Amino acid sequence: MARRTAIVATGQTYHKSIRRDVNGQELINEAVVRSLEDAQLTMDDIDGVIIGNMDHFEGINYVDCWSIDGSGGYMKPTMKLTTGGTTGATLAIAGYHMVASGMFDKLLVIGWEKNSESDTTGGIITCTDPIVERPIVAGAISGLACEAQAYMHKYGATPRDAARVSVRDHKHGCNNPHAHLRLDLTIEDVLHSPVLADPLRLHDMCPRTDGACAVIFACEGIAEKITSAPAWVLATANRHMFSDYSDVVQMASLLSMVEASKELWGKLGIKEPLKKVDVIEMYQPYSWAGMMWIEDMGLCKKGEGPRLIWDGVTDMGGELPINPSGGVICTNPIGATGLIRAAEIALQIQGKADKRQVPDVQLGVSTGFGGNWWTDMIAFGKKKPA
Amino acid sequence: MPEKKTDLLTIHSALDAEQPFRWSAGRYRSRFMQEIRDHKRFYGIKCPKCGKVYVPPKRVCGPCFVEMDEPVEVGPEGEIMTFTILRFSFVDPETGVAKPVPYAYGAVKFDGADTQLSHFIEYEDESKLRIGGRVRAVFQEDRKGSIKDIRAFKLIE
Amino acid sequence: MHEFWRNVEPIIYEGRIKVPYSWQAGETATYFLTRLRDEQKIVGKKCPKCRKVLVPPRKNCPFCFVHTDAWVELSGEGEVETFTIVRRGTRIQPRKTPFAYAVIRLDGADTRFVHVLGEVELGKIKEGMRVKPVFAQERKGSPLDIAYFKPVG
Amino acid sequence: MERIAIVGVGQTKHEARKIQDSFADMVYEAVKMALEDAGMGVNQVDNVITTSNDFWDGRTISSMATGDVSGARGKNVSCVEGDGTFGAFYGMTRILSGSYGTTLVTAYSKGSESESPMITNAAFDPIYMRCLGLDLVTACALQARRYMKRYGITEEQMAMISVKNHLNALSNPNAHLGLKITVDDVMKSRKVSDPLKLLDCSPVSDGAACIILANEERARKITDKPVWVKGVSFCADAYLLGDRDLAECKALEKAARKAYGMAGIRDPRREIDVAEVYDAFTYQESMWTEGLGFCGPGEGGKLAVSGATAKGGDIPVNPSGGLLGAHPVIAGGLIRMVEAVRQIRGQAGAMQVKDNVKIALAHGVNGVCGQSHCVWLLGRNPN
Repeated sequence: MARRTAIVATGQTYHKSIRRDVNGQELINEAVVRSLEDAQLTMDDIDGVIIGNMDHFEGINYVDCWSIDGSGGYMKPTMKLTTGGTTGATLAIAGYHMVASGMFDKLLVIGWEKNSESDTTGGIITCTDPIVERPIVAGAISGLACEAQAYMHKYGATPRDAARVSVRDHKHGCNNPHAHLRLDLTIEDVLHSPVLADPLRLHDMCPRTDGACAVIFACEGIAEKITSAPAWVLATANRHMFSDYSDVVQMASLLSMVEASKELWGKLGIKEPLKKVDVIEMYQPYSWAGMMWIEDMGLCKKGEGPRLIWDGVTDMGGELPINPSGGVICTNPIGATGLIRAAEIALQIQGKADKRQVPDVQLGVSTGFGGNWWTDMIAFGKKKPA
Repeated sequence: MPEKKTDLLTIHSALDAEQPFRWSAGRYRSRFMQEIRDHKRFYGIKCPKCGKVYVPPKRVCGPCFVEMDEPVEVGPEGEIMTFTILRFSFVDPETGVAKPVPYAYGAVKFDGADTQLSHFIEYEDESKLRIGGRVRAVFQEDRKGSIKDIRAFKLIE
Repeated sequence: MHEFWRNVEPIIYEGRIKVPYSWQAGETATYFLTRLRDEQKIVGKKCPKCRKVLVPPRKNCPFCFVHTDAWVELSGEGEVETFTIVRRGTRIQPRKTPFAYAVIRLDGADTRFVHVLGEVELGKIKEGMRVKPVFAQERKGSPLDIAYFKPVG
Repeated sequence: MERIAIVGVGQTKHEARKIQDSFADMVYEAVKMALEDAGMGVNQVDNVITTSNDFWDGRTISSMATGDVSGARGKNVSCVEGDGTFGAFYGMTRILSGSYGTTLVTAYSKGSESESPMITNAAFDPIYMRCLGLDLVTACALQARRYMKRYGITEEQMAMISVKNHLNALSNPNAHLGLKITVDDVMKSRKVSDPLKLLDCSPVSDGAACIILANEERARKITDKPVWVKGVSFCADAYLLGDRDLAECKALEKAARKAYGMAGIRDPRREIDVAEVYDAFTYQESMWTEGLGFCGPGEGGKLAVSGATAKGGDIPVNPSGGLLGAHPVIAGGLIRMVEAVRQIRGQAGAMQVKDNVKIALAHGVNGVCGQSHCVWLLGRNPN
């Protein structure tokens, strides 16, 4: 029978645009040490290490082997997973399966990126097909801009609506000491920031960040000894469809979110996620996604996203706060970002989110985004699943 | 720790450092690009199960997980499904140099195709660019069997 | 297979990945590399738990997962533990073939140091040979500030 | 541990260069073969694990290229970056976690499309090591000399491994480099980095492999020849070359010990009927047979010339020809598992070591000089 599995501890670096004082292994070590302190464990207690980042941002091959100096994986099972932007969520999902399977009792899961070490857009472009797409593609930003244009065209949303999402997340980010950006922006600040690719402006976009996140997964029986409030994994779902960018036809809605959320809510028996879910940490690399993808997630009907945002439903204090940590618009060390989302939900469930704590969180969801408009979702609960 | 605070070192990759590759386009994309190079024509491939026409063509229809075979000529005209105008320059990993801006980039669905080929869109007047706009490919004079044989798509007035 | 897709002249795209990288050395590696550059000295760092002197130095000991503390200055001399004479050249090697890489046990260090041998008759290299570093004229804070190790005496 | 079985296997013909195939075309062949082997439709696959390497493919998010052809559409999917044996481990835990009944695992590489010294040089630390220009071959040459000098193993003994594996590869229709050669041919082959000569080194090939795992209940419905997972473990040693004694493989010893413990194996030499190990170079087969406990430390050379590891020997090693016979990089370890399954099923044709193979070992490696090892024990009977 599957073993119930929980996140019992988390550790994050203080994410910054550049960490000149540490190399990649030392950045990883910082997060790992903090997670061990949070769990009151030592590296000897850890049975295995899984780690992920995106290779071409640091230009290091076989990172599972290279990272041993910082990850603590010496003479332990060590493995690397990578799936682009969704890497962090892929790692969290792997953390769940590896422990629930009985093969590990206490597993250390690490996501990291030092985006300052390369030109991020130049690096991300290498994800495209080298023959048909790469010679002409214009980076992740252009793809997102095309999606926003299609949504604007179909549902009449405006850059001002998008700015409201950005203002929300920047405000939330001010409560998060780990956030890379902590700017209390106004709608006008966002609208007047330089346009990168129509209709996206600078403050609609996420920054480039150096950061690492380490999370410890443990099985039932051990999790309860490590923490009084394990964040139990209730369900996971992901879709990484479309091998070719030319297939990503549905530009005004995120098809992978539609499919993954349908599976996740089905597994949880939830008909109305807006009512049942207490907090969401969404991998939302740009403001427009904050309106579009919550529709695809089933929080409201298509085209109603902007209204939900303007009504404050997703603000702190609203019915369903989204991105209390400030989210990806405040912090984006790409390989760690999906795992930071899971870690932040664990902090919410454990009541350890300090100034960004949403009161009485019973059910939280973290997501991952990346690749050819892929989506990963994980649901965490305070109550141990039956 | 070090007595005097030296400024922290950064190790730079050599200027000419690069990883060379020789990627095979594969049978389906090779034929696609030869048709563009030799006849300025566009070909997709049709799924026997769901009827979807993929441009560029490939071996397997993802949703149906079946092998495809039937070539279908598409275009020459198409429709802008979505687009953007790039105003921010970045390093192009092919050349290691920043690409000059502004330029338009968008997804074009050929008449008869079900997927969309993304490419540059050339324009004189920015305001004329819109979703649904009708376009036609403009070709390089000297074509070499690369996706860049299409110089860009241009709006049909 | 439809005739259209048969005996197609395979198109090959000769491309490259040319992303500029700038790796931050961090405080520990900066100290090691600047001592090479400025004082032609090889330093290691000691782990308080296993008492190993790590060369090159690391901020935390990979074996014990604790922070290293004491800096240790080494004479730079050592002995060859193993070596290889490289015959097939590649674009990224620092010297023309044939040349030798060696794993060197530096006096006072507990981990081995890998570098290039120079000013040596390749046929004469053998395990246990005593070697010492020869520093480059022009040094810029890189492991290649040591041009090579050559036999002692 | 709930019982898990391999119910389907597939692999392409591995070649120097598959110039007509894209990554997707190549992987689809292996996936189609594995589904046909298992008699399964793609809708019976509950989830998919691809294994690939962004550096070798020249494409970050390399999993993007082969997701659809691995049958991932509409399914949960993930990607392990490293040897296929590591991907298969994660694929197995996705079943043991109770989330899925079957997992399809793919692994592939096109070694012909990049310059391998550049790709493997990128595995060295960018601050301390990369500028030295080392790559997998020159680093392994350091290991070869250290190991052979420590135990007095000769180049001629290692050449026997090359003779054996290239000969075995002749009877393997999927192999890239079957050759009928002598020790003398090996000794006279072009020097690459002493003591490694051309015929001591595995080629770099294009190819793909696929296996399908299932829990016991599904396995018994799918096939009457399930191959059971008896034990599996993986382990990583220190990273910098100088942080290890290159003559030792402690990580392999630890992984093997754990996997043998799970499989209830006390005397590996006697209880294992056939082993497919990761012979990227001749000296590595010798070292890994020691790490796996088939002989004592330093006795790999004697074992190689004793005939014990030949097809008719008491511990046949790499009857498929191993990596020396075909080395599509990331698929290297998964192909070992495919060959182990065929031996247990008695379907290895001219490579079959004997008809009643009960226990087979498959082994994969990540990193330089065998830093990280994954050991699988597969068996004919569930208990």
